[in-house]
Amino acid sequence: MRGHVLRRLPSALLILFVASLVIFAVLRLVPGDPATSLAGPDAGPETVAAIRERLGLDDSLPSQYLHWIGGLLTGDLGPSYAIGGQSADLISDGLGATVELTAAALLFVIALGTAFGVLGATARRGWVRAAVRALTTGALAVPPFVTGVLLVLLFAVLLKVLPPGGHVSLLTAPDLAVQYLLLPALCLALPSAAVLGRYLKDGIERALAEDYVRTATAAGVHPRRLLWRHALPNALPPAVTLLGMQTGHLLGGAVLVEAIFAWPGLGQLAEQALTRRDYPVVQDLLLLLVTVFVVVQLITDLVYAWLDPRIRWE
Amino acid sequence: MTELYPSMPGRLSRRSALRSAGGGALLLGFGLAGCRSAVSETGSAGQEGSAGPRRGGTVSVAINSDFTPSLLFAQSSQSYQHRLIYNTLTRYDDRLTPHPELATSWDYAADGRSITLRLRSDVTFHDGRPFTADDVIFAVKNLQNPARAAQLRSTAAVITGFDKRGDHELVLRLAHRVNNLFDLFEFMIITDRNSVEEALKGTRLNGTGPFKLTKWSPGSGLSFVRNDAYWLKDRPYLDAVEFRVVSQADALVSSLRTGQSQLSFQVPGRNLAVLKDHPDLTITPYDTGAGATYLGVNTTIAPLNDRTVRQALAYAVDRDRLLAQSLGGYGLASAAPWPKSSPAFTETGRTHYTHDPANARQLLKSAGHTRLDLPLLHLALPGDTAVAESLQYDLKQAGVHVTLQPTDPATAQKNLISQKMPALWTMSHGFAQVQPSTLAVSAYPFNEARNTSKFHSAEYTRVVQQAWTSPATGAAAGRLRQEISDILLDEAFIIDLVIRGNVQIAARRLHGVTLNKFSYLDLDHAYLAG
Amino acid sequence: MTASELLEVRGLDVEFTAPDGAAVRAVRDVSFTLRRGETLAVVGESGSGKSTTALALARMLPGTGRIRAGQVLLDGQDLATAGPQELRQVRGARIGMVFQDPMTALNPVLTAGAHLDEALRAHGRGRDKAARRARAAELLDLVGIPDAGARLDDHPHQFSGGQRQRILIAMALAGEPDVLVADEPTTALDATVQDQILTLLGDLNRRTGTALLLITHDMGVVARSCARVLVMYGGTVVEDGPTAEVLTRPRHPYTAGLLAAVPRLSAPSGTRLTGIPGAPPDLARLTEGCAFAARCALAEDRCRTATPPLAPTPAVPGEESGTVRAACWPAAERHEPLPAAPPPVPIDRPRPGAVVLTAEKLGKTYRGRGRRGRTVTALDGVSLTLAAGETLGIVGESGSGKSTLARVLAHAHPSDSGTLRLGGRDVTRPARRELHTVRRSVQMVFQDPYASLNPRMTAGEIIAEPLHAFGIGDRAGRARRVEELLLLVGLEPGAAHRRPRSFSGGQRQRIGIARALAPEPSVLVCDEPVSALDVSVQAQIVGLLTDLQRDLGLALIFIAHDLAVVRQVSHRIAVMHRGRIVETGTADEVCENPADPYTRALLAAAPEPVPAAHLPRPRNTQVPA
Amino acid sequence: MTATAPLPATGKRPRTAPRHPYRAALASARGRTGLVLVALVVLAGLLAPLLAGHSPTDQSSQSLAPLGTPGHPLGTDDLGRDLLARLLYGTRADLGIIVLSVPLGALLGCLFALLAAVHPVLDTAVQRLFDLVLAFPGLILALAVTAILGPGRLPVVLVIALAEIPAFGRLLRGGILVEREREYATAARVGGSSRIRVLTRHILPNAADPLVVQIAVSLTVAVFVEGAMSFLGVGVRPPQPTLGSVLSQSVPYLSDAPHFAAGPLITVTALVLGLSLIAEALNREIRR
Repeated sequence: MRGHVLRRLPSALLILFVASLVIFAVLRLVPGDPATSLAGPDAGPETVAAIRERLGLDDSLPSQYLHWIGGLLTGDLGPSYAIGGQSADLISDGLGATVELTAAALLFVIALGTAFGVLGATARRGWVRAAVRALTTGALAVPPFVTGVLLVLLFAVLLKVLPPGGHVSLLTAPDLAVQYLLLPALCLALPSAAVLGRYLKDGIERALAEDYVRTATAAGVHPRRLLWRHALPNALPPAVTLLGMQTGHLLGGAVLVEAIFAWPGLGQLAEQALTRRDYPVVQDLLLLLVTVFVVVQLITDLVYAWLDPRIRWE
Repeated sequence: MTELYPSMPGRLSRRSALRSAGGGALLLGFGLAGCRSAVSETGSAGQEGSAGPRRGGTVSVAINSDFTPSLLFAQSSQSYQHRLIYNTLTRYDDRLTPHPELATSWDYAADGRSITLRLRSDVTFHDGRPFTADDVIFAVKNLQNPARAAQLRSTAAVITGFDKRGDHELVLRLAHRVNNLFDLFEFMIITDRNSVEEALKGTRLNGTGPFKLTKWSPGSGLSFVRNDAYWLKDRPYLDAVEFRVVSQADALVSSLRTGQSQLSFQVPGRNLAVLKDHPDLTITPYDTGAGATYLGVNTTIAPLNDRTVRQALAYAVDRDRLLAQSLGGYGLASAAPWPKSSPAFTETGRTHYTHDPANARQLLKSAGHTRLDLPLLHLALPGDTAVAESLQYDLKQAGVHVTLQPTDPATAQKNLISQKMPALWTMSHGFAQVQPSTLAVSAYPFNEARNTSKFHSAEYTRVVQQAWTSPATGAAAGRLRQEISDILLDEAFIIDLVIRGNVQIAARRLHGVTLNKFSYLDLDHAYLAG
Repeated sequence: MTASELLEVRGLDVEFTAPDGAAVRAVRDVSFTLRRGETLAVVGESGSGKSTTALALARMLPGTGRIRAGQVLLDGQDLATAGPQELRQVRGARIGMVFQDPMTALNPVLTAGAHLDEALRAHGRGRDKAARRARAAELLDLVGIPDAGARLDDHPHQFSGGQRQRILIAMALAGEPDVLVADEPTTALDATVQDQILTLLGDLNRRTGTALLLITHDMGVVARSCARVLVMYGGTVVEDGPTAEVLTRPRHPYTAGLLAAVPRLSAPSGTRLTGIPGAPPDLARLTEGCAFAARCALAEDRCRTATPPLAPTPAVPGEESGTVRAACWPAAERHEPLPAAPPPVPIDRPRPGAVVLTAEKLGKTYRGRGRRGRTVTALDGVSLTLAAGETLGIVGESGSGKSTLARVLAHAHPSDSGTLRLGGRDVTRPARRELHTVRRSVQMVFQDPYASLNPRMTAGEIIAEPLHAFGIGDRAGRARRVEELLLLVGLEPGAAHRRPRSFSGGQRQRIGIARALAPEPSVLVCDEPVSALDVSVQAQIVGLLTDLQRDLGLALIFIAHDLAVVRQVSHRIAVMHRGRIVETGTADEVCENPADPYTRALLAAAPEPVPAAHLPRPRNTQVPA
Repeated sequence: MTATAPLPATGKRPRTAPRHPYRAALASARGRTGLVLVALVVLAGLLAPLLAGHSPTDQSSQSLAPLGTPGHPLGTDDLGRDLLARLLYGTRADLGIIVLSVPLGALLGCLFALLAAVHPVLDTAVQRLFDLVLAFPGLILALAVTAILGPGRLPVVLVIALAEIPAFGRLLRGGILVEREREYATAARVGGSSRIRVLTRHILPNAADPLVVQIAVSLTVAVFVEGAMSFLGVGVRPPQPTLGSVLSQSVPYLSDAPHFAAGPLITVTALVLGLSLIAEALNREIRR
């Protein structure tokens, strides 16, 4: 396992390096200017010049890049231009909320996806399969910004059982935090759950057609065990890879969902920072997300190997 | 962030029982059924009592964008916390008559070249340091710094000398007479001069205001608690105030509908319809006007350099429909920038241009055009897009075919202040709600020296300068205001569409909320009825 | 029904729904009985319905399969109508099943122990996990897995193919069933391993008294393992009787034809087998009448109009009457054995000419994937020569390196060491241009006619591909050549426009041969060209290759694992083992007087279709056909 | 060698050549239902100019007219535009976007996969490239791309295509790795075909099956992305309607005027359902 991690390290670092270049370049290509957005709508040129001077935006691009990377290597993520405070503080504040949201969404994805997949593949009753199909289709067809508003209308406005948005840290008040977490996590999870459900359904159907399931059936194994013990474990490894991909989507999708549920996470921070051209925050944040993705990929590989004994022994 | 949720009242009502049941069903597996609910009652009150003012309670304010410390000294879209943490020297009433705040009284010199301010002596900052004239001197000098990006810098820059007479009396000497000094006093927050850099980073905001900032959670909100040593006796009533960042309009509405927030000024007009009939909420439009939606015209681009063409555009737009459909009916359709409360407001000015496509076509024809193709820049936000679409349709009826250019705010801002706007754009401007002269010296679109429309006219410059440096009241002032209005309407480089007032949505139990002219939230006298 | 009759199948009809919605009767009116402790073989070719019959017993039919009519009585309980709960109690506990492919029949993510544990707990065998584990170890030991206790925690991929089949057998035995249904249990295995597995099954039958129902296509396996045999064709039972009797004196022309088509190890080199002409029937299109009628030399009019019932046949000399039943109108009236098939005909083939291909000390290692980079030596100093018009047979079991050798000879893969000469030129590592000419003279026929033809191209395109690659002819010329080649391999020219899917296995292999012949090679490397084909078809393809060699003067490399086929077609044989050639010699010499112990083991393990005890020396015998 | 396959082995029925799997898939019940749904949506889009009684951008003072209003069967939106016209033209716009972007993404993905097949070093490089694309949060990317290119169809098409590149690329790369070990590929090499020819004529057509299924899936994703981009204000240039933009405009009125959102929601659902049915049918036939 350590060997695997070590082997992947150089290419992971390469990705991060290229990503940092791309992020830096793209941000400079985007029109707009941190100084003008910071100056406010009625500022004159002298105000803008003063701000540019203060932020070091008149330095050459390579020197700005090196300054950023140098800072990162020494653990200094730099100050936020526009939002206020240090980039590191902003990101660590948002990271907690986003990790809570993504993790909860991931749980939903796994739970709902498995339910969709298993029911879709094995349910005998036609209406159950139809319901699963309706749910998965709906989850993919209705965009999160509509799902989110509908969920809020239903659970917060009509039933008044859950808050419409906002965030309480799991660390300070877990009981309340969970109530804030439910709707956004569900909203974020639905499309991915539908994708996972389809994938698992397909995998389970495939696995159930395999010879080894016939072997087990011939041994008199109960259909329930055929599903959970024989078919599902074989459908899982590829689903884990998919889940790894979906984690990226969840982090990306957070931009929308966080806005709808007033969730103070990285998605909101990213959007805010990008809107104000807060270069250090956007740069740090995007690089962080790329890092997370790379790490998730690595974890996915390890979990895959753990789930599939054939990989372990190769 | 600890106190963003009000706690659950003790007695189990039918509704809360229902909620526990529903919530419990939903929380299945979390083992939380029967625990505290995160669904708040409408505003949590202190003790039971009558409908009169009373102490206690927490008010949650929903804001659509977070506090930006670096813009502490500029007017940004979010200045609500300014008057909670800080005070200003004076405060206007609706008729633009200043009233004492930290300044108890003032005297203008006869030539208008200096003013003597007498300050309250019983004021301390949150850290206990007494407030003195030095703090005022610092505040003025601070705004003179271009890096602060203060819109009223030009007015602050007129103050050239400070004569301190003891700790609580101060004479400000002016380079020349200006008539919007009290705009500055309304605008300028008095901050602790020792911690201004920390304030700009958002780490420490030390003021003299009724509430102390206990925590700023970027992206999430601000928490304030009552300043027990506030100079206004027995005020404020409220124990605490929460600012909750809810950037998305629909989420903002939901937050209010569910009682999670009790106060907001930032619900877009289109979203207000759902709140209109809500039993627990009251909607209060302020007709003082905090800003106006306008159609900007780049006067250097042919054929828009022709005033007639610009006037045709002003006739082509249907302000009433725009108001009704894109802004939910909250505001005042007006061709002039002035809100009803402005001394410059006239009904003839407001209705100078009304929807008249035939006239618009006629004017275009007279200028030698039957069809124009022009770009129109707007912010890529839902409300702004709706306005732009509405304008596009109206202009098309007059033969002006515009291509929309949805643009992200940062790029738009850069184009705006670096004079790089395309032929047409639509945005909002402020500063028409105070002294009319302030508009032309502080609001960039109207600036006589340098504006986005690249409009120059010696006449405009002369009138503006004259209006700014002459007394604020009297017949001459009225005449100058009229002249400014006439020029603005006639030249039509900024075509005003709708004056947007602040629309306050508040819980029915919340009373005594006011805003100053720069949308600083004043909760000195606010209370939650029983 | 007597007490000893364990399983009785009456009038079993199984139907599938084809993708186009048509009903396909895969099994029609099958009846047989199985007594306690009996061994019964069901033999037939692809599509005969034998596997479907086996699966239908425990209602394990896949997909759209369903029992349309008939009964499956297990001690009087009709499984054809049993509910899911009852079936679960029967599966594993009363009927144990072993399937063909041990590579896919075990769950890759479960350990051997977990497999057995599942089977045990399904029937409440063993009080707790520990008890079941102990029993699992016992079972593994019983089926002959060494160090059984320690290997419980290994996963399937850590076992060899034979060991996996043993695990499957252990699983089937876990529920202590009364009958073991083994569906082609040894088809995927090497001959020596097959021998061990068959021995194991026989031992188990004797020791535990478990009845054995063995499904196979291999007459040799039948002869070796079962007392009674059921021959199936086109979904029906065509013949049923004691193995010794059926294999020596078949009543049904199909059985006779099948036996005649099986290559005998004892048949000398250079003889020709008679295959059954035609191809097995399309089940979806079967009408009334004997399914075999279209291919039967003895068919009469009634055979084509009325389905013959399975009825006792009159006794023939040397046999007591009524032991054999056959579904054949003429057989019911015949009192003597079927007319003798001609003995294997020696072919007149030209003497081998000059040496065209020489290999010296070829070596090839594959680097295993993964971090250890385990290397596998596939070829270890292999030397051989091949003359024009000569056939060199190469035999060996899986992993012996024979397929690698074929690929190296045909320049599909380069060798790591050694030299390869073609007509005296060194072509070990040819340059790009040279490789082209080398490839033109050395072509290859592949084992799997399903996998070696691009499913997206028509037969014509496939055959024309080498012509195109070597720049032979223009468009019209190529089309003519394709037509010629199709005729040469015995296909209609019209076949050019069809895709591989619409051909039968034998036809596909003919296309593969036509493709290989397209650039007019001098050497043809055939890698297991017949091992994926049914016996009756196998004989046709072998015959075709022999004919082509004679007519075109080809030098042939004929690779196979079946010694009998190799002996028949080859001038000389090379035996491969672990990447080396352990023995070479003329075909007859290697088979009659093997020098290497490995060759002897191979010969000993090859099952003969007719037990030696029942059969005089083949050369003198009238082999029935 | 023998029939363990449930059905009598295919290929023994010379009476009719087996149909191409794609055609068989589309002829199955599932495939046919899917096809009908997709065809309905496509027809609605294609025939928008004929079916819509109004221009999708014509406004009136009649805001938020309910369903069944004379002249406006689906009602009007907040700016008084005919919702039927906006729905039809929106569908048309979406179709225009997805039929451009998904094939573009597929094409680029396949080109990269082919590049990867050439040499192991290129393979590694291409894989890392895919990782890089996947690692960027899509919507942030969408904001950046649109900010650079300006508003319009182009950035939407590019963002979707970019997002689809790794999906197709990885799929084809995997397929090529599997297929090139198949015997027919070896046979083609032995038969003298050049590397390029083996790759393009033999391996590619066989590795392409999963791509066809992926196209159906990706079309769904494309509609999804278009919606999200519209919501973020970086979609197609207004006032041109798209399904996503009509939907995001309807959000403020979800509780008061749900019919505003209903049209696009039903259309998108029909499209997604249709495509997923087709994908499933294809999957079944290809695996057969």
